[in-house]
Amino acid sequence: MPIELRTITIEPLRNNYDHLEKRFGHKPASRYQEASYDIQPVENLHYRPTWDPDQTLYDPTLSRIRMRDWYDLKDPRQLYYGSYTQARARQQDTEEANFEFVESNGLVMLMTDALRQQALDLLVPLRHVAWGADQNNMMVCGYGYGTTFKQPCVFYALDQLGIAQYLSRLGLLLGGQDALVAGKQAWMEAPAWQDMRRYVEDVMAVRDPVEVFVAQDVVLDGLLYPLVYERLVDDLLAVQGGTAVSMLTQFMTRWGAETRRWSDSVVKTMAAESAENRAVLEEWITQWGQRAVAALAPLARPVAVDTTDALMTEQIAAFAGRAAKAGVTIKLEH
Amino acid sequence: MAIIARKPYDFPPADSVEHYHGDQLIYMCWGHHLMFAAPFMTMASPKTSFGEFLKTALEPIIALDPDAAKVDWTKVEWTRRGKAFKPALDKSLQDNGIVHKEYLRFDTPGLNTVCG
Amino acid sequence: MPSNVFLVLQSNDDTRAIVDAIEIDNPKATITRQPAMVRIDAPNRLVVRRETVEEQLGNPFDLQAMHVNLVTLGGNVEEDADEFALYWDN
Amino acid sequence: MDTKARQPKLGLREKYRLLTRDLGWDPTYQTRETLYPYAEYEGIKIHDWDKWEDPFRLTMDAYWKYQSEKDRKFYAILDAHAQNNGHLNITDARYLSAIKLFLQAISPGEYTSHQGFSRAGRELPGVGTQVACQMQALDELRHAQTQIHALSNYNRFYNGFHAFVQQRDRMWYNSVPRSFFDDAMTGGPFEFVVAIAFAFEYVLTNLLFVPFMSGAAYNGDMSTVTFGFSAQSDEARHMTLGLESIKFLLEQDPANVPIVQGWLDKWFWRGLRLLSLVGTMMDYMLPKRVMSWAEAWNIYGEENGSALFKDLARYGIRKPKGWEDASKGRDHISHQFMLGLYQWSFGTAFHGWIPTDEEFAWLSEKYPDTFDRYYRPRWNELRKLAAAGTPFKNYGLPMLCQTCQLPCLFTEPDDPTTLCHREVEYKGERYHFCSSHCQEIFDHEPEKYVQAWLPMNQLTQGTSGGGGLENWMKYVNLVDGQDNGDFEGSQDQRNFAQWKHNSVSNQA
Repeated sequence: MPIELRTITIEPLRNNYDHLEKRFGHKPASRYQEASYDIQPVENLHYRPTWDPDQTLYDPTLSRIRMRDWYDLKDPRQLYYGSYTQARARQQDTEEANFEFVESNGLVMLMTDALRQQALDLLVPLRHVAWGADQNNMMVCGYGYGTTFKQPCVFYALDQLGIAQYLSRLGLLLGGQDALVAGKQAWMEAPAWQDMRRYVEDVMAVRDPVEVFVAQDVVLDGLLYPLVYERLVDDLLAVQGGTAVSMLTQFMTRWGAETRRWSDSVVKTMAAESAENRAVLEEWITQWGQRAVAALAPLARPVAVDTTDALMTEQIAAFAGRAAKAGVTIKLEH
Repeated sequence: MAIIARKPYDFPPADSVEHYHGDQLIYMCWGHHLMFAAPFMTMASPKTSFGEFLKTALEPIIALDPDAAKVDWTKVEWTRRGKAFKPALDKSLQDNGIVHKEYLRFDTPGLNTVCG
Repeated sequence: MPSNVFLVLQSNDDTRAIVDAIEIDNPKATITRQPAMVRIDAPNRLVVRRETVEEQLGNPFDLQAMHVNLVTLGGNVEEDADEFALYWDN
Repeated sequence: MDTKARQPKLGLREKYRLLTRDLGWDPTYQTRETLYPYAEYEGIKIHDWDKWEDPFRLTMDAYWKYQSEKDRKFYAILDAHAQNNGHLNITDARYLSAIKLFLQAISPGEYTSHQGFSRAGRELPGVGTQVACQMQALDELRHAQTQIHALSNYNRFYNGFHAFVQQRDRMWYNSVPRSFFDDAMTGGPFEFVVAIAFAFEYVLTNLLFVPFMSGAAYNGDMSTVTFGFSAQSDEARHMTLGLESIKFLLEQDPANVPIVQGWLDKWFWRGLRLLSLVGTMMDYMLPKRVMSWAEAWNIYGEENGSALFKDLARYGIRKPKGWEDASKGRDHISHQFMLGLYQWSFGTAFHGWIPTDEEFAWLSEKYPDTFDRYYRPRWNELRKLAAAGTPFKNYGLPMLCQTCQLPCLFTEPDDPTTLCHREVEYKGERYHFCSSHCQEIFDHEPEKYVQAWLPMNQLTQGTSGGGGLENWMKYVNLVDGQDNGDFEGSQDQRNFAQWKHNSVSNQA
């Protein structure tokens, strides 16, 4: 005889909220869908902004990119707040364990001064790049349209704050407070960093939220993360005895790979929407891409030395390949 | 006082009279009759006579109050813009000077069955 | 007349030691237990000391972990690794 | 080379400074004005952003750790609630009216806050302030999402929840919270932070959440208690951001004081008007009561507010202008509001009802000076009409306040028998208000409030579905006969009784 554990079975009146049934039919929706779709106000906005009366409070025309439905831009990772913090807490645990391991085993002492200096020169000023990326993504989240597009950007922004903090801790661990001072000085004054700083400041001056997303997340981070964390740190520094550094940047390596899946998919959907969108994306990715390549090469040179040019060519090809998969043809020079 | 904004800031009201297809809004408040939680918003053509307006737009909605049937419109005390007001029942709203979004309060002394 | 600062915590096993510690360190505090929460009022100043919580708990405790069970507070906040304080300046 | 020996160990404060403040820099390729274009026009003068104090010093690693812990707990309880028909544990399905109103009116406000803090987190050019605003932006997204998740299960079994998204933009009473948050967001970044983080979160949020969550606990609604407490655990941070922002602005320049005072006057009153919804939930909608609105106002408004403003007096800040009128309205607003909701319940996506005798007794005990004298006679009349089979439905559209957008249903501060009314003429148009303070808010920025999308004034233009009640109901996704009307005889009432019965008997 079967045993009924539930006290009663009640037939629900409906499976979900009206707006989700309209989009996805009468089946129960996922937590991601419930948390994201249609939750931004759309109509009957009350007042014009005093900070810019030409705009409406939620204004899809701030961008040159046009979408019939901005909710087409979904996040393949399906992150909403709950799943986002769970994922980052796990990664944070690993990263914390890595810091702990490097510190308690004195791994930093095993590196040569020269190697340690190389790592500091490359990585410490990047904490300012990360802070720029944080602000740029807050801009996209604040002024973009449609929650499925904007929500990943607030996650991205705070991730970049986390990364800036890991890079600061890395600097403190490898070179103490002086390393942070030196890193900031390089960021402000060293010729090798000036194209990069100009890039970041120029992106911060852009007020088209999708262009900011493209210039920062797609282009700059799309080139920077594979180049710096996968090639310069994990390959080049690691083989010279810098495994410790590679452990301390593991969060960034994995995070870069994870977020590229999202940003690539956004570009793909936008490009597939219309020829006009594709043309705008091509223009942005080419222009910003060219500048990003020029800004990154001098940072790679002290670590990659003779192989810098080959490395840049390889990275450009990989980047253009990803863009092509997303439906955007670009050609960058090095 | 004027708004502080980064650029010229001037937008039309969302409920100006041209949105009402020839009609206008009139707000009506029955003094000391708080069974009706708030003043009413009514709508009528400015050419309607005041008496006709009371009959068609106001009487049906105040009928729920036990005092409604006892109201004698000729004895009602009217207030407009804080001052006593004597509307002519046979003249149009317009000719009574009642503009779009005018607020009129009427008191019926002696009638206070529920909210004494 | 001093103004009261206050702290409201969820009432559960995690906060038992915190409330006990507050009672020890703040003799003037009044503790009111309500359904699902505990309210603590004190004239002008209230302090949660990490050391006292740890003694009550028998384990290390990070004051930032208190946020998980915090419902609300009133007063200026001052927090470092050893102490979480609420105060009014008047 | 031993770096550890060379470097002194960093204190928590110093380390936090290096991990946040030190990330910023002075731009040279672009001007500060280009990168932070909205930072100055409000007239607020900041001389030194470094003077900003962050009391909690939360870094992202700790943020992820603690927030994920909270969310793990939250979703575990939510899953259990759904699996065990937790909705049958509530005291009565009538209770759900409060929760429906919450999802329709308050949760969208959480999302709007998320948007506003995202903008403030980008526009305010001080790293410490930016980081605090950014974390709050993320938290507010969390609140919107946990609320939608928590109430999703009720939506499956009860009416009135299903169209909260459409109703956010279209339902008449939701224009009260919508215009509130739109107002804050269309102000500059400083006004936004003062409005939401200080006036709303610090001065008023305790009145909203704490009694409301206790109410949920009293009424067996574990899922609301859980999202409520979970959200509240972030509030301590938000309230502190609010208080620190105010102190920072006041300390930076004496010229900021009158600007801030003006914002406090405005936002205290706007917030209070918004919260009159909550007073009504507390006094009328909870089958099992926690405390009255009057008691909550005494504790969280009067007592705590007085302590706060005493503390701020040294900066030259006084209590908000509307404070006295708020106290005078304490014993009236919930009754006036509920009487309105009852007579307009054909147009609300939750149920209204007439209180029971037992509830009358509670109300007259909690409001000895006002209930029996002013409100019981009206309820008695409504009862008489309902008993006669002609329940009182007020089909007259209410006049709305141009500023707060509530029906003008509140009485004069010193005369509870006369509806309060103020009016002004501006550029040839007439505008009406529920109170002196709402009129004053309009007078300061008439260019803003003339744009207000007043639902009743739109309905009569035929823009809300094409005119007529039936079209309007379609426009707001209101299912007539299910979502609205009297709780007595509703589908929610019948279903709940049936399911509850089945769960303790051997049927089905």
